[in-house]
Amino acid sequence: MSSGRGVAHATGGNVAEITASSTLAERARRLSPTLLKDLLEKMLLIRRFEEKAAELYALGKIGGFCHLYIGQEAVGVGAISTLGPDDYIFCSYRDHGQALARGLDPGVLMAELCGKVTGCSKGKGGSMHLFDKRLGFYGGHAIVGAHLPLAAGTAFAARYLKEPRVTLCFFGDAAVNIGSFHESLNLAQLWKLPVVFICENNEFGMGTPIEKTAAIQNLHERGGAYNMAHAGADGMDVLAVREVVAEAIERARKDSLPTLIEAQTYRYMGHSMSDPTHGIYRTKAELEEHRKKDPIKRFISALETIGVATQEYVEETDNRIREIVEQAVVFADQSPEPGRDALSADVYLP
Amino acid sequence: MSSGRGVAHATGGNVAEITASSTLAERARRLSPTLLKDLLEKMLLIRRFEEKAAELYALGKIGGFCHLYIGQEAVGVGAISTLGPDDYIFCSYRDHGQALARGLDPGVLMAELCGKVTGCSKGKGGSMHLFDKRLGFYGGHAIVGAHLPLAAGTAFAARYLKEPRVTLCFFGDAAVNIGSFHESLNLAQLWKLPVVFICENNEFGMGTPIEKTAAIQNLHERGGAYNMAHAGADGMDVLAVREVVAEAIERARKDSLPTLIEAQTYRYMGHSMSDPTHGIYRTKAELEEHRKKDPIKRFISALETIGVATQEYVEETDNRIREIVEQAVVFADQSPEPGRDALSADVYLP
Amino acid sequence: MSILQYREALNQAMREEMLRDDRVFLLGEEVGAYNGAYKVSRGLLNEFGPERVLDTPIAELGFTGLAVGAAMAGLRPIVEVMTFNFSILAVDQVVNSAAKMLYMSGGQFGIPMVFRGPGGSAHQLAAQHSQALEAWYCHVPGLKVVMPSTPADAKGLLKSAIRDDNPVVFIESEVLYGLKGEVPEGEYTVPIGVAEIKRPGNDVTIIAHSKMVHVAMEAAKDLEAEGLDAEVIDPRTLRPLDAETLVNSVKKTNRAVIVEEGWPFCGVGAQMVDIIQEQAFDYLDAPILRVTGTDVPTPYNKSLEHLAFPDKQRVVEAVRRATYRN
Amino acid sequence: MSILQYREALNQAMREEMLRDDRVFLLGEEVGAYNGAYKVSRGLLNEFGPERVLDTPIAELGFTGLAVGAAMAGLRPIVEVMTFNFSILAVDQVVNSAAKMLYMSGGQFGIPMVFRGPGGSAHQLAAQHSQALEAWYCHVPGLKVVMPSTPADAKGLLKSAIRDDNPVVFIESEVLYGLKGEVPEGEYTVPIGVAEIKRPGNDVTIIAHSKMVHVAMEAAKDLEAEGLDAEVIDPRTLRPLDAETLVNSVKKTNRAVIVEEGWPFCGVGAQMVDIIQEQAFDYLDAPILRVTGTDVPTPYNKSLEHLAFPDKQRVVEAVRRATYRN
Ligand SMILES: Cc1ncc(C[n+]2csc(CCOP(=O)(O)OP(=O)(O)O)c2C)c(N)n1
Ligand SMILES: Cc1ncc(C[n+]2csc(CCOP(=O)(O)OP(=O)(O)O)c2C)c(N)n1
Ligand SMILES: [Mg+2]
Ligand SMILES: [Mg+2]
Repeated sequence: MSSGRGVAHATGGNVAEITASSTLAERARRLSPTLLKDLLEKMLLIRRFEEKAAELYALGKIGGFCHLYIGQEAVGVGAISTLGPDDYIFCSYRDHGQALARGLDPGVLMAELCGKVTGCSKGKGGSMHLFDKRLGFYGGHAIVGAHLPLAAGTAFAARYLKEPRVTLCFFGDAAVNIGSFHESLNLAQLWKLPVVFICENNEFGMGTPIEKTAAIQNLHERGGAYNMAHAGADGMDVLAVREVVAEAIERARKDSLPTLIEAQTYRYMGHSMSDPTHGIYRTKAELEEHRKKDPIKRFISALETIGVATQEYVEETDNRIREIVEQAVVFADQSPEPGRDALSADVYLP
Repeated sequence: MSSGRGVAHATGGNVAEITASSTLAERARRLSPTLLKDLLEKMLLIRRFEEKAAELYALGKIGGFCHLYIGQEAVGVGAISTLGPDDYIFCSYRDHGQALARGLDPGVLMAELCGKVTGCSKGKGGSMHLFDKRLGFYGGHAIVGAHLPLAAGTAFAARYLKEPRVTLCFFGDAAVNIGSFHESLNLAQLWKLPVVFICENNEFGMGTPIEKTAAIQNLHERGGAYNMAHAGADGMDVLAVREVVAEAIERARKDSLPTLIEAQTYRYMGHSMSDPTHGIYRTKAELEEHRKKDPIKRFISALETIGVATQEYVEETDNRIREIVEQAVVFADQSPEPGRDALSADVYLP
Repeated sequence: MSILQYREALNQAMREEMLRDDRVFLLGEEVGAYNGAYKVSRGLLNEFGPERVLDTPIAELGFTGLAVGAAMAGLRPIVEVMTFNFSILAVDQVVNSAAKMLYMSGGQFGIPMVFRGPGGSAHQLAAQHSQALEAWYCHVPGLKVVMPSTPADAKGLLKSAIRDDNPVVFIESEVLYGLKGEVPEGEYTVPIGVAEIKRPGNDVTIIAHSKMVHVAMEAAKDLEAEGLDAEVIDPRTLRPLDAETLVNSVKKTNRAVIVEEGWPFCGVGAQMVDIIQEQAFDYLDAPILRVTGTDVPTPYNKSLEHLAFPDKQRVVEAVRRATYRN
Repeated sequence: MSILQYREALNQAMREEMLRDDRVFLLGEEVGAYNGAYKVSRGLLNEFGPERVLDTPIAELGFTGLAVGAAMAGLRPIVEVMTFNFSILAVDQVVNSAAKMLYMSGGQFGIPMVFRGPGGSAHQLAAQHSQALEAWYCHVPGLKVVMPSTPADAKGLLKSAIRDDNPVVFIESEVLYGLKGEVPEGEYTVPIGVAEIKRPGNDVTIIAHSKMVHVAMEAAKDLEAEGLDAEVIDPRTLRPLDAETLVNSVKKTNRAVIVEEGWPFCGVGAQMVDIIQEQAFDYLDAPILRVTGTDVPTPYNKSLEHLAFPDKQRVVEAVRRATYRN
């Protein structure tokens, strides 16, 4: 990763190579067991939560568009693990994973998905519009690309107010083709804003492979058009994501400079719950092939290798997390719906 | 200029170096006197026409926003000299020069500026909206960046209809920061459209120097973000522009591939007739310095050097052109205004 | 007659027009390989190939502008916006390029383009994915705005729109895509600019478009039970509006209720009120009433969402008020 | 009282609010070094420095979105759009982010932002640079829309807009920038949502906003000579509209003429008609008439342009028709 005059270049042209130099286990050895376990738990929580969300969607308890994060857990968890408590996060509509990684209570999240008044957006936002101001979780935005300028905006505010807060902004691969990506990156570099743009390249925008829509191979190289530091990361490797993002966060915090990161990942489910997991745009075999690189399995086996986790520990943890998710459903189920008054509330502040 | 995998690079990083290798006179020697004289005449015509337009604006005969092309003549004339009769041209609101370079009758143009029914847009478009379908002159568009997708569109149509027509699209330096620049270039490269995007870098968007708004040094390098061939050209050298554009036109015509060109030029007048020529954003000295590199003077001295033009020839030509411009004013003056019916005509086709 | 879904009717219209005229092509997100986000373009890529059915990047402004340029060069593009929510990103090209090109070029460049996709609310799609923006497009001279409510109209009007030499904003309804209805066999079109009286009646005129037509028809049935004979009119085209049919109906019934899904302030209904009160002032026995979407961004919660849009009950109540039966 | 130009009044409002509250900042094209395309921000860069007065790239969508994000983090941005024509490029951020954020976040994120600049036509700026888009913004819940017609209102309303915790679309008029008028000395504000009766009268109510107020006032003077006593009302804020003042006036005069520069179909006047006919139906002695911009893109030619917009004569004629004097 480098910046400077002319077109900046990533350390590796191809994101797959980036973390090839050292294995996941070796890198894990350098970190504290507490941290490693926390990363694992967060990824597991997201996985189990999303599986349950899929069930509730099938039951009709969750409605609308619901975009699951299964397969991409390492990106959200790795990236968010680098933040301080005052930092800002922006997401697209595919936002459950990042919200949980940030520490949003699973019950409050499930309640939002079920449209309950106890939800983080009082049941008025739903799956695509999760917000939690105290957590610095600034949404949940459903117009592709539209939250990139917002993220530049909180970064601007931090600089303006001389606060050491950094903004982390997640978006999909297909968002790199829309105008506001371009306008936001230019503004961020021009005004030296402390923001990290992280593109979760899960290979598809709905049913269209990214090669069919972006006239460039490595998406992060688009940073070069703005002289912006940029890098790729293996998005199926939670520590790789953490490392690359940590460097970018430091650049933002210390030098007030933005970075564009591309995390290569994969989505296991359909684009949203209304779409098939495979069939038209990818084969079942292809999907299965990717599932073998599962970020959670890979991380567990690394932790087992270095003796931080045993099989029993993992099982026990998984059970505990499943129970947390069950309780989240109970909380959501038992929570009341917003009252009629809610319809016309929150349109204007007094 | 090169294309290919990864980020493409220009032959020279800095556009000023591009044509330093051989002098204007040497390059002129390789071309026919007829062509050279035609280029000179076109540039002179634009210069004299624009001077007259400024007078008519001061007299209130021309109204609205009127953006003059004085100083930039080499770009329009050099670039358009490479086109065939069926090719398409798109411009921003700063479009008089290109219209004349394309062969629009000066009287018809002046009539349009004066809002007369004999104008190329029947007096309904005005300075910013010149159109002439038969000349392939597809406007005259006043929303910054908005005509880039239109240009991709005619290029698309040419490919669709298997016609060997190429589209040439002029825009200003400040347009490289708007979303539709990004979306258009991506689409053009992705779909291999025969279009040449030519950015006339006159150093300013209204009163703001381009360094203050674009987070990159050489604007044409933004082509790299789309794997698009790109190049700089000395926009004060009509032959340099012609050469670089000719190569791009060939790439478009033969290989159906787009190019992004940046022509380094300078505007002598204010942004529009409502703006001062200097004072806030540039000094008079700076302006005078640039006037010394005048593209017309430079070209005349090259032609004199190689014996294609004498001082008498130039004077005589200039007088002839001044007379043409006078006649254009007479034509405009004597032309009728559109009738009342014109107000509600041309809103819908039957 | 055959029974078709609304989406199939639209699909047939595009297919027939593409067969009829080589210059017609379709572009948009997911319209090709994926057969369309709502499967309206199913099979078209297969039949017409990737030169005529193009999957675009997510770049509404860019690909809509590209379509306008293609239209300037003689093609007849159909632009599918995945939903009209995203049309907001493209609106500059629709308004500033498509709608004005003919005028500002002094009549040289017509833009025969159809800009289509689903508008309005669906099911719990929340604030950014549920809005009825037809009033915006109706505001703009140079555009035509068409909103069919049945499979037959969907087919006939889309064919007319594709053949029209002007830019046509064609707003479908996501919740009607599965609606079945009779569609005439063989070649036929429905003219743009002509309203349809869906149900003749004498006591009150109910005007509704798109999915609200069905709400109005249900309300009319309930009202019949109360002894109120409502005339229901579907304008089908909002711009140019068939004012004559609306005004004539009100001259007969002397009362009107206008139903629309969009927000109240400066909605399409307001314009209809303006026209009716001006042209049928002396015939009106009561103020014209409107039933509209609630003046709020759309909530996610199902019950709130339900409250946010007109339903049969609200239409019935408005009619009662308009006929002083409350 | 001091005599100020409309643009000076706006400048004072921004300056005073920037002095009063550190969180207020200004961004837009040419607002800094160039002092604003229309010199409304003159001197502000000098006084407040480049951290608080920012020249942006031409990227309306991006910098407006940036402002919304800054507002989420506690700042109070003023976004200058060079003209409202270019606001179309930013409209997604205004509608989908600014207007809906409070609602979809369940009340967590208010957006205290002012989105301002000149709207409407000026002199021969042609189709893409002359349009009055207020009806679009008025359509959207979550926004407030303010359009001052005098220097005093410009100052007082802009100060209120900057202090408002909601997104305010503040549409100025390019042709009024040079207008001089009395402005109270010292600290004062004009409340959002309150209309002003510019001229009391008994025979007809003329409602007009922004530069049309002046056209209406001239017409009222001419009408006086004909023995017609017109009441002229300037709503000043279009959303929320002070319906009460409008309706009460019509209840007194029994007749109304609404003047606006924008296009007729789904314009702001249509909504006023809707409200008045509903709330003052029994008081109306004639249909409410509208005088609007012509339903065409704006032509460049001066005489055509003149025909395209309301003038005194057309208002006078409408009043004559509304009072059955023709
Ligand atoms: C401007 C806009 N256009 C279209 C859509 C519809 N849409 C929602 S998600 C999506 C695909 C986005 O893909 P990507 O950016 O790769 O993110 P992913 O869903 O893979 O996380 C599309 C086309 C939208 N929400 N916004
Ligand atoms: C989208 C948009 N924003 C703002 C403007 C106002 N405007 C007109 S020209 C201009 C400067 C453009 O500069 P540049 O692209 O460098 O072209 P030049 O005028 O130098 O030829 C601006 C800001 C506009 N026309 N369109
Ligand atoms: Mg994706
Ligand atoms: Mg420039």
